[in-house]
Amino acid sequence: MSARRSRPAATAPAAAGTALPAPRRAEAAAGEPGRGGAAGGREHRRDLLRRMLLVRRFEEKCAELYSGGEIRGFVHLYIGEEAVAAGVLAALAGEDNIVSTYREHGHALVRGLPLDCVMAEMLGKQTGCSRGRGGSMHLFDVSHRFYGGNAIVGGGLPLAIGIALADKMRGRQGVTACFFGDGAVAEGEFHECMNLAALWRLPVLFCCENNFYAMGTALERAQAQTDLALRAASYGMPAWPVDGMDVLAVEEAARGAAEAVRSGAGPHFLELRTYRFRAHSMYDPELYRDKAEVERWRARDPITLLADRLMGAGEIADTDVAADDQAAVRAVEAAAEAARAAPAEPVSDLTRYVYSERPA
Amino acid sequence: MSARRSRPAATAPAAAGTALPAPRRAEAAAGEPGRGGAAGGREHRRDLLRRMLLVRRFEEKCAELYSGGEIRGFVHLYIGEEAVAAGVLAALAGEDNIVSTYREHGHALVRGLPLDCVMAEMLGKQTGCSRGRGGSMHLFDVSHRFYGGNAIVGGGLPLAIGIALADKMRGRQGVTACFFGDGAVAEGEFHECMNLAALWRLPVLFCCENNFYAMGTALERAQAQTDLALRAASYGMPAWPVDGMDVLAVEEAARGAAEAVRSGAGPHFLELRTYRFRAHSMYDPELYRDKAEVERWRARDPITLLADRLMGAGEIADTDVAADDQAAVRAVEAAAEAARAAPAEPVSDLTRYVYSERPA
Amino acid sequence: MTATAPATAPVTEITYREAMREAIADALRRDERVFLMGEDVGRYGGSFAVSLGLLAEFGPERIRDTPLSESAFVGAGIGAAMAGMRPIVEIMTVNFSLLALDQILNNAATLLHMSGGQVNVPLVIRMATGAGRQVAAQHSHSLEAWYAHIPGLRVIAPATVEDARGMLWTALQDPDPVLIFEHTSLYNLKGTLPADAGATGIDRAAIRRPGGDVTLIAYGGTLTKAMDAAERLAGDGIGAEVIDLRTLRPLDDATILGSVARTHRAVVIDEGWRSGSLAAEISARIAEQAFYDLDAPVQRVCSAEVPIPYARHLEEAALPQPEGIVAAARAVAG
Amino acid sequence: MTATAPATAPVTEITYREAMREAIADALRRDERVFLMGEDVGRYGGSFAVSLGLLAEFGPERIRDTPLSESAFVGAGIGAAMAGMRPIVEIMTVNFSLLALDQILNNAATLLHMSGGQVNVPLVIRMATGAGRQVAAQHSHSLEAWYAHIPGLRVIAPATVEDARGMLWTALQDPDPVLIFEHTSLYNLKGTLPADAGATGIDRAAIRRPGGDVTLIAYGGTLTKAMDAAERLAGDGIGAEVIDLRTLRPLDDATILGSVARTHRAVVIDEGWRSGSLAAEISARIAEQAFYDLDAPVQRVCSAEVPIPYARHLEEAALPQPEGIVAAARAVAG
Ligand SMILES: Cc1ncc(C[n+]2csc(CCOP(=O)(O)OP(=O)(O)O)c2C)c(N)n1
Ligand SMILES: Cc1ncc(C[n+]2csc(CCOP(=O)(O)OP(=O)(O)O)c2C)c(N)n1
Ligand SMILES: [Mg+2]
Ligand SMILES: [Mg+2]
Repeated sequence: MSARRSRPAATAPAAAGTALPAPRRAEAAAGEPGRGGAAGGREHRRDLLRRMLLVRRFEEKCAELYSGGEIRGFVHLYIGEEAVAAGVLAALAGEDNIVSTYREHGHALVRGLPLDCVMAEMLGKQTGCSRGRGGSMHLFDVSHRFYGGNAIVGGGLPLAIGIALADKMRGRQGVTACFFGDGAVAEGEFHECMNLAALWRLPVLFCCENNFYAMGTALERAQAQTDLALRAASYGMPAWPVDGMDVLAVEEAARGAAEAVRSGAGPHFLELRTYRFRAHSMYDPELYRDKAEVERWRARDPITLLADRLMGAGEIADTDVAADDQAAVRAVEAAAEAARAAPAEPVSDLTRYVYSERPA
Repeated sequence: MSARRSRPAATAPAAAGTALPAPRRAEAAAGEPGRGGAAGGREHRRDLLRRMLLVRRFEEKCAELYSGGEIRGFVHLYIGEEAVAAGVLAALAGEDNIVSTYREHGHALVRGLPLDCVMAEMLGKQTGCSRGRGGSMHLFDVSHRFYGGNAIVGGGLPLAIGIALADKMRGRQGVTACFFGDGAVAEGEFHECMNLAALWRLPVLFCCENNFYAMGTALERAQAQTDLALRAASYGMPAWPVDGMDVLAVEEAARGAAEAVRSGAGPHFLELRTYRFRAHSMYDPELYRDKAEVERWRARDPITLLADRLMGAGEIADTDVAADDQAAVRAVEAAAEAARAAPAEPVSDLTRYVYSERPA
Repeated sequence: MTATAPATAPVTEITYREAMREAIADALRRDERVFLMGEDVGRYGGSFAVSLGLLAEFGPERIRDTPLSESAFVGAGIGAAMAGMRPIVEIMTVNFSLLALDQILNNAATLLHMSGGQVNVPLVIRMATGAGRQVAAQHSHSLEAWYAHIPGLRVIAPATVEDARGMLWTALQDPDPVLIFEHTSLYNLKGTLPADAGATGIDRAAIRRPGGDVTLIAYGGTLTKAMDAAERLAGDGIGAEVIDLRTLRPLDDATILGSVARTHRAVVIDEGWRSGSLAAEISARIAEQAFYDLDAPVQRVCSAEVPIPYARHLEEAALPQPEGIVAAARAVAG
Repeated sequence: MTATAPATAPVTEITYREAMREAIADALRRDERVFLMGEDVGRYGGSFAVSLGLLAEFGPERIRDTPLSESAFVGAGIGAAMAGMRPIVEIMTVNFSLLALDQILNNAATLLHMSGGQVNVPLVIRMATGAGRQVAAQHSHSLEAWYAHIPGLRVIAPATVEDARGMLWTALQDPDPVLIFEHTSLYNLKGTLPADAGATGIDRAAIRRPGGDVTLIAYGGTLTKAMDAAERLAGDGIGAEVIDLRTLRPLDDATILGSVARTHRAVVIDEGWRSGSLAAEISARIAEQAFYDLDAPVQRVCSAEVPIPYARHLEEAALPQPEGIVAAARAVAG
């Protein structure tokens, strides 16, 4: 794990790899996506690979369906960044809350939202996790404490603060993980939320997905201070940069930070250095970066990195990887078929859910 | 001057007391309020005293007129903070721009806005510097490059950035001094503006008037990081805390910083530690601080501090102080009389200046 | 929802400010999920002294002072509501609510629909509104019309002591976000309340004075002006019915149209700037739904289209006044 | 202000996007005080590709990419305008403009009045607006009505290629802040322009199609829908006159009322939510000023009062459509 950047007096991060204390582990169903399972074990590492493969294949399918006109609107693919979702969410428990962005397919799937519901939402179907009203940018599943994609850059941060405040006031255990991009760091809301979280010592785990671009704006053209962990540390909260292409490093860092948050040490911040391999959204001529840069990052594809490592260590064989990959492909295909076959919300229900339905 | 808090690579502050280079000094009319005059000289120091006395007596008169119902609305007195305006503005030249807050009487007067116009504005008269439309919180005088009071906390910061950007793009010499309180530091706009100014290396001198309270909210209950110079330095700009009760220290720090800004070294930040001796605005039971604290600060009244120092050094006699004070009182009284006698804007002109008047 | 207590209970004199404070204190006592959060609500006692004294009784967790971070603390209120609390967020005045408008529109009002019915936001946001105290352009806004434009919100404006006491609890029972606008001119308004005064409805407009010749429609800070105008009109033999809207979204069309069906004439009084005012919506609705009832075009008495100036005489001229209401009523009734 | 070039000049086919780009490039060439600033206007080429290629010609100082800091860069535009520049600030879409609304209302629109006439803000703010591309609730707003409510602003909405090319320069000559709303559905609209096309006026509405039976009033993204409806109505023998508002503040009452005086019937089409829409203001004005001209109540065709949903069929149902316009026109004309 990289050097800690917090200013003095902040609580030391929990030792890497600390096991979850019993009560929380009891809550988590082993092997379920989004739960740690046997942290550190071989099967767990293979699970991480499976989750990343699922996200990758899902995203590729989305791109295909988008070209075919079955998915529309804005779609932001997570390809290249899978290790972040897989690593961070492996360190969280069912009691924890997630707040995400418009680039949230990966978070939703790894958290364990049913694949069918997520795919159906992409197609705007009634069986979608947001009943077709949200689409790609607004996946929700309260039963998984997944409080949504948010299409306003920075817009989810105050929600995360508030959820954490409620947990704290109610004496409820629970970490609120808040994902956002490097671009969000420039927004005023980022500052207000860092300060508030630190001031009130709220149980928030800030997960900054630094993919070095906000649309076409490179980090160094947006930030006077490009060391984002240092920026966060300036609020007096522990903050680390993490290799966001290495899922094991991400999980380790997230586990330590989540433990600390859970133990009452106040908010923690992870700067997850990653890269998006594809366009910002579906239309984007990518004038702002050169192919060589993209290739350099592709060489550190998080899925290949982990697969090679596990194969190198003899934990799995290449046939295992292929089998897992095919399983992911099949699952995604089945979900797409199911979504196609699913019913649309009737137009007569257009104005439902603007206000809550009350008993008559 | 206190220790410099900037991170590495920032330009070193200009040596304290550096004389203004010739072209700018030529522009400044000696002895005129708001211009440096002979920096460092005895007469200059007495001028600083005179300016602070003028502000003090003006503010006291405002309080009196407010009780009498002649001034209305929101009025925020500057009593106790006079050294900040007097010191900072002494370091600026006529070509420089000022953006201020709703607590701006002191800045306006020291900058050299005609006393009569400022007083008339307080009374809502046609002869007021904003033709009676602005009142206490919205003093403007473009001829003095005084771009207003602003009643939205943090609302002036982006304007200052923009004025500085225009100067930079036009190749115009000029520092934009932007005043704001400690409370504004929590606003999102503060963050956005610090970043933008640092990123674009804009010629802004940020003057944070840290009086340790935002209305009734003490700094430590508003900020996770109460060292505001350190907060600013985290954007990579040179930043110092300054004893805001010591007008000579303020001037020295401001002069150094303004020189650096002027020389192209990008934005600089002064945290001016001061205290307001009176209520936040006219109605305020001051439940949030105890009398002893106020008394401790009053013991460092910036006017007494300077007067004692000059008398101790034998630069002036107590009769000089009394004479200057009486001159201030008389000037303020005369301004109040003139304002009373001044005409009101006719109601038929109510909708003037909503849009510019165009040649028919 | 409790009905207003019977008139037999002992009656006390109370200001609008005190009634609001009572309502907050009562809610804090009755429901431990309720807390008050905003700038200077605690140690300072509230910028309009509404929450004065509450810190002592409820402590700093539940009377929670915030830094000057409107977007963050309003958004935090939304998040806390999502997670099971019942926050009352105070935005010091509507003028500063612009800094939180993205959170209010894009999160509070939208989450339920966007999530296909999953995410409720049982949040109450209170804010002071309006001009009339010579606080000039940046501090004198009346932006109720903007908020009343937003689907997903309920917007209410208590204009009486009874409503100041009664609307909050009902708002807190609502599973969706409710915005409460308190006109600053009302805080010192005195009225009487039964000692056991309770919740009032937040769905319907109220007829504050019956009359047969013209309907005056007002809300919040303009209600007293409309009542004043009605009194003057009575002197001229014109019977003005005064409607207090109470709820600005959804509008209570039935009460408005019912009155216009009787009087055939209407004047809408609204402190917002005329173009794009809430008065425009009401005027359009009356014309749409009661076109053939109307004997004269609906009149609007609104603020002049000018940033509100500081000088007293200019400010007075910019705002709706009883004289203007009387003139408009005479014009339609004449 | 130059008039549109005579029709003798050679004519080229051009999209709305290209016309807007030409207008920006032209302004940058003609006035060195002009610069374009906003998120991704430079290297990315503009999120709607409006500014594609301008960086190469004008460089990063004048095609200035900003961080995601809406309040700061809009406010910086205001400050730069105060200090002698002529900034064109692009807010990527109206949805994000809420984050800058305080700066727009409390500074841009207010400084001139508040300073007693001293501080001019010759700023142009452009933003994309509207729904129709399945981008869901947070990205589909039509908030023109809010901005048209603000004294001190001028608000315009080019709906044709000619106006996309011509309105910007005129807006830049205005000493006061001008907001330009560009409906995203228009960027691919094709039209013809004389090669030497120049500035157009920004004061008056335009009658895009004459007709004697009913007036259809539209702007921005609803103009094509109104034209489409007029065509269908013509098939039924109903002559619909179509007004393109062009300027939303101030509204061109004369053109609107003149048309209604001829047709005696009006339908206002507006993509904003119905309650508190710009359509409400127009409806109220017509009723106020042309009450006795009207043969039927003014109708509004607006968006359903719902956060715009993602699914295509739901989104279509939520927005004004030609069918609805035809139905409304038949109802008033029938
Ligand atoms: C407030 C706001 N401004 C602008 C946009 C348009 N926009 C959408 S995504 C994006 C880039 C965000 O970059 P970053 O936060 O780094 O996230 P990434 O897309 O790289 O994951 C922009 C500018 C928006 N959605 N919200
Ligand atoms: C955005 C905004 N929020 C709230 C207010 C109300 N208000 C006016 S002054 C003030 C305190 C500001 O404190 P600070 O910035 O420290 O300046 P000081 O008054 O101490 O000089 C507050 C909360 C405001 N004017 N603007
Ligand atoms: Mg990014
Ligand atoms: Mg302060």
